[in-house]
Amino acid sequence: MAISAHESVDVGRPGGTPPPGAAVSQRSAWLGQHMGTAALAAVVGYTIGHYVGSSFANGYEHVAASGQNDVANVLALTLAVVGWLLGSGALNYPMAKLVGREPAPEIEEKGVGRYFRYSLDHKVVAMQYVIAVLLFLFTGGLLAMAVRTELLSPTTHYFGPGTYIAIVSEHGTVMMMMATSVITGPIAGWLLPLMIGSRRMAFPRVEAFSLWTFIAGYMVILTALPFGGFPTGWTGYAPLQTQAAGGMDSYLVGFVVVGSGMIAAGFNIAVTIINYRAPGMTWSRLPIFVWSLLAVASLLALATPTLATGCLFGILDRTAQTSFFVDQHGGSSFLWENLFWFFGHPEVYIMALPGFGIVGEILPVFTRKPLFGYRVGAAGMLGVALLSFFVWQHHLFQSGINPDMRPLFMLTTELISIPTGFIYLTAMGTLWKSKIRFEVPMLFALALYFNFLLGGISGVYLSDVPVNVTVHGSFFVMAHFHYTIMGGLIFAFFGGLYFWLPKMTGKVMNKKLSLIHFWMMFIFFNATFFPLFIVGLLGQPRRVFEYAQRLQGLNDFSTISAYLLASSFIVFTINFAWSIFIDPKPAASNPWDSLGLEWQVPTPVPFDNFERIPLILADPYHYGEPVPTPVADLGVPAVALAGSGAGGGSGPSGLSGAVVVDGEGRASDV
Amino acid sequence: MSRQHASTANGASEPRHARRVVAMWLVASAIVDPLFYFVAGPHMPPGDMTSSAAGAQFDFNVLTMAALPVIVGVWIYGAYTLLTWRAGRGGPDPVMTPTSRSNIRIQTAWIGTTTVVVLSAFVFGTVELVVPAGAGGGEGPQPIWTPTSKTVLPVQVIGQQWKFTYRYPTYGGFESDKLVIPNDTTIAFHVTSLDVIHDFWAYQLGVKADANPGTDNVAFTTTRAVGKVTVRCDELCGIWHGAMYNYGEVVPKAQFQQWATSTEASLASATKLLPPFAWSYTPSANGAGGSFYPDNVDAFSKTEVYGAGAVSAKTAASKSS
Amino acid sequence: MTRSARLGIFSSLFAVAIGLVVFVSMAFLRSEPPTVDFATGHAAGQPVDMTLQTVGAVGYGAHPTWVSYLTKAPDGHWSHTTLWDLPADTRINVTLDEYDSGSPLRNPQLGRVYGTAGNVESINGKDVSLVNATVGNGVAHTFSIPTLGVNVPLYGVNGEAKSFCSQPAPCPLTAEHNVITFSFVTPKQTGQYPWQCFVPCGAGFLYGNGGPMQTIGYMDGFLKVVS
Amino acid sequence: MSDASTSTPRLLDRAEEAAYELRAQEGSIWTGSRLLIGIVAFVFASLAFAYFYLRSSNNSDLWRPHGVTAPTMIGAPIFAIVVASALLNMFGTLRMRKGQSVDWEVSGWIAVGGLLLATAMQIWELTRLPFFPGSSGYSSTFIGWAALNATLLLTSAYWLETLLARAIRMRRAVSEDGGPARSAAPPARLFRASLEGCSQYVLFAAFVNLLFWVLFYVLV
Repeated sequence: MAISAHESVDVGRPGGTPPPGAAVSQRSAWLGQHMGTAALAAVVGYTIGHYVGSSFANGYEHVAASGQNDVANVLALTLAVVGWLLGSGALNYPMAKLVGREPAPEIEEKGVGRYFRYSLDHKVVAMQYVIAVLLFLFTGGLLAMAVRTELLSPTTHYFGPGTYIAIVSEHGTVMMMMATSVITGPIAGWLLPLMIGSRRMAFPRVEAFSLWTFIAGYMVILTALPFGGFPTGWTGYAPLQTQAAGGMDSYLVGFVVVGSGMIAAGFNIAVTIINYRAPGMTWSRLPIFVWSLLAVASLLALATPTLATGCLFGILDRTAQTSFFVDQHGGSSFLWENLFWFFGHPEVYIMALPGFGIVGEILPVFTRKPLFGYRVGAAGMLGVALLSFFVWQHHLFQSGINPDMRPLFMLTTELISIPTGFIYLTAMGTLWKSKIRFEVPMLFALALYFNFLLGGISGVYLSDVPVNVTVHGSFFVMAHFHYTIMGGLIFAFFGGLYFWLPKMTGKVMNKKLSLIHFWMMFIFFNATFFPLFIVGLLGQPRRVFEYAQRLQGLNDFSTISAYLLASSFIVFTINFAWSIFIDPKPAASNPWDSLGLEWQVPTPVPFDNFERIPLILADPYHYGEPVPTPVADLGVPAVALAGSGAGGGSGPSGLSGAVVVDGEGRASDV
Repeated sequence: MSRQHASTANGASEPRHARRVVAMWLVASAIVDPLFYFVAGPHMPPGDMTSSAAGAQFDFNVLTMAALPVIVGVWIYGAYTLLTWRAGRGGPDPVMTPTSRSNIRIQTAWIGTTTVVVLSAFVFGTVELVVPAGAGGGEGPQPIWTPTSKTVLPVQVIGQQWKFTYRYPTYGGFESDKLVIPNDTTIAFHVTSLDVIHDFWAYQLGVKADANPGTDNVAFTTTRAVGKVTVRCDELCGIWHGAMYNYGEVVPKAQFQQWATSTEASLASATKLLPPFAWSYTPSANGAGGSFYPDNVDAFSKTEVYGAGAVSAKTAASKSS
Repeated sequence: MTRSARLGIFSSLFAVAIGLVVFVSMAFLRSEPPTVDFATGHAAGQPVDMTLQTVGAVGYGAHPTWVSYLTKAPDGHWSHTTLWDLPADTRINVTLDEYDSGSPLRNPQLGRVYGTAGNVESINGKDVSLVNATVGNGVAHTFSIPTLGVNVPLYGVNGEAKSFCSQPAPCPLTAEHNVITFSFVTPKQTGQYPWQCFVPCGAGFLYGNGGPMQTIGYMDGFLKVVS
Repeated sequence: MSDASTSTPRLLDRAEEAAYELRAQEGSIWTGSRLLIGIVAFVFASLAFAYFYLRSSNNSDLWRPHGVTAPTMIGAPIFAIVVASALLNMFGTLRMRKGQSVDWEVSGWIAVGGLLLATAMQIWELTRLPFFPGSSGYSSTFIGWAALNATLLLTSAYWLETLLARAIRMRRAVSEDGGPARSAAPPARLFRASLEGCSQYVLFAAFVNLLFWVLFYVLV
């Protein structure tokens, strides 16, 4: 057995704890670095960068003629981000390393102040992520309201056309940046170690780095509007990109910044899953959410570098005047399209898969049944992740690139619906002959299946090249990906929040407000986006400020629904502020009677997560057994007995000796 | 196995859930599919004005015929399970059975069915792409799926920020703001751009092709009926992307002939100023009013140039001001 | 901290957020150049006279180096804008003083004059229906309303001329310029009709189509046709 | 529970927990450094894609007009220095495995110097180009390569330097049980795991330099 195997390896200092080595002295809680110093350093960095950029590039002929100094913009933004990291303390350890220092031990921080610091506690980072992600989401949502407002009328305009395009682009980019981290940041950051029985993420500094670059990216992309916006949409197609106003620099730098955060997050998640699973957490016992994270992490780590490189080329085109994307100087307008979509398509699965993972966790709890087809579900996620690297040209079916490859890309794209179908198989199998409790997280999970069905099937139309001729680049596409990303990922995100917030914060959300939020969001989401399928089929291209008069009725219906959809988020915000901050009510330790490992630890979760490294005994889906198999031996009495209808049953630790475990090796043998 | 626990709630024997669901699904599918095909199908976009539009409409309808049973199936299944086994009904707790974790037969059947559906969709899509010569989509400079018709009318579509113009190489290469094409004719649209990427979307024609600078993107279609055509730009190209549309017409052959020859004559003096017709052009990457790239950067290739390179006077002007 | 204190903090944060949103959307995103009103007080059936000028560089404001159109308001003062309220179904007589130097056209098709009365423009008193941009001073800008099928190429001035306008806009009549007149008829259907220049005159931008070419108030605008 | 046979899974005791976590850390460094190579490989794969894409499409006949190349007299030394540094460091690492940590320290410092020199030369080369950045596809991709390569070499040098500095600082603490090369103390074990990954990374950097040396200077 594996346990004996690892007993035999040389144990550094029997009975001792690992010495921290030459530790960097701990900074004072009051005088240390925090968000304020980070912002200050960012401003200083921005000023320096802008000054340097202006001083040597203002004389360039094209800068003098256009009055637009992209060199200064890029330098200012880059140095602002560097300053932000420096001021936050992100670079303390990397710099201390240069003189050979060991990392400081991760000590527990107390108080509200820790949420404003470069914290190494994955639970603090995750809560920072929750706020950051919501900020991102609501900013993008407000921009969406602006977009819908403009589309109230086909010919009279609320915004100028340039402003409108800038708003559309800003909305798309903000939302895409947000969506890459909406689950991997807050929810996975909080829960991944708990779900695999670990006390920490593998690289806490990398975890924190991903958060702070994420926030930096948010601020960088917001500077696009004062810089004049950018007219390319989130896809940033060159050569329009090369021609665009100064806001384009924010887009390019912002994607490099957010991209490095994405790479860091994916890297950390993958390494943690591979190495930090508790003894007994075999691959076949991994919660389905962790499987989805593994798939997502590999996509984040491997697809994002292409985006960052493409953005670097874009920056060089705009500042050093290279010609990567300019045909007349030996470049190619197709090059960006290829680089971007090679990242861009895995990106959309980065946004879909964690949602699948979350609903896969929620469903068994509220049906009191094991997850049906667990292996198929996990295989489906890996299959989607793998296939997503081979489909990017389906975005370019009408572009004139490689027409001979179209059947191939049609095939790979349609093949993705097979592993995606597994997700439905697991859900439908789990629902069969179950006992369904319509709690708020369950409603969100079911809504995902409803929305994603329409989103996924409309994707088949898009993958079919002949039909794609009509629907490509129209509102049909727009409705399609809002159904998959918002209808899938964002619903899963809120489902996950309602599900895990009692554990994360120790407080309960108000149920009535939560239900109002859900029903408003579900109804008006569909009312907003379903008409847009029709609008697209009737010939309205994306990102236009003028459209056919006959489509005004549908557009107005969509706009009004969008306003109501937005108001559902106001309900959420009030609920969140009220229940978590203003008038908190303590939550039970395991309010949903889940068998998941993360629910077996006390609330609030201790700094080290687990008093003892747990011994995993089973997967967390043993519902419907007279005496449910406990998920793990925690070494201490479990805080709650799992399984609502399961009657007695002794505490998990009492059972451990009696359970026969199959012979699979301990997980962390690498 | 599961049935032995199921009858505890009300004493009655467990209904045959699976049969009920399947029966409901079959009935619903048998209703919605023909209903869609015969009632809505003929009106589905983009109509049937051309071969590619009709093809897109047919393909859309076929895909919908396949999709509707899937959607209806999931809905019926979902509604049935949610209503039948909701906790509020006070039914028995589910009990772990050998099949509640996995069921090889169901899983195999599911995978098999989805694979067959997906592969059929692929085969269908490929046939519908290849046989009608690219189905109206842009096929790049060297189309591999070409129409069988011997007489093809080439029309060059030139996108620029922010309008489309149309050149007719077989009529002296005149350039028009309006797209006019003859009925019952196979048209080859040669789509190109003078600056950034645009996309030529002739909605009623079922034609869509990106306009890339320096690239000739060819799309074929065969007109079948006369009528108005809306052309929109379908790739974000800057501030006036939303206003980059115009209208065209499919007219009877004789009328087209008359229009083309008279326009050729009336535009003759303007046509002389145009660069000689070419399948793609290499516009200067620099604008009229001063350069993006310095002027001494390498000369361009020998393909036809829209816009001359002489910008020095203009540069001087903008400098002096 | 008491519950009401926390409530107070969150309410004020919420209020600040809403205030910020309103400010950004109203004061920043909706800011645009002023609209010159040619419609109010217009007698039905009478033509509207409109005077414009194009300059090689505005000389002031956020983008002093950009080319621009300017509009003379009915009260006689020059306004840096391209937005006009115009009465529907009315003949507009445009007098345009062109102060910028010209160049060849990217698409020489735009040398044709069309959509104006008689499909001609008058350049310094001479009726012209086609401008060859490769000879003489070339074309500086065009005045084009794509949705109404109007296109007027604006013949350029000699950029080397001694009296070439090099002062902040508006340029004086003493500077080298071409006087271009034409007229067109506004449509019956009210609404906002985009108009633009088709000469890639955004200096220092790729393809010359950035900057002023993509900014309302410089080389783009709207005819706001009102009843 | 404590008397369970070794074949029965049971909780780890405190000492085993420490060992377990140390092994997890070591494993993380191992996995992480390989994944890092994968990440960087995708960066340079994107560059290679751009290279081949622009080269094969040769738009406006401007892939590489007039046969200009970047100055070989600068490019060749950069390539040679990087490969030599990587091999030297690899040699040092092998000696380290045999317990000769001083050998590695010497070769490592030389390698750091080499990598920094190569970085500086790569940047300096940008000021010595016989072409304008936007004059051709070749010129553009070359600028992209120079920027990426300078970053790659700098990060390699950084990683190696941190390890060398750590080895010095650690020397006294672990001198009793065999020094950094042999010590069973957790910091030493993590150090060796990191060194293993770093050496692979530097070798990878050398491989990337070899590949693009061929593309930009040889196969023109």
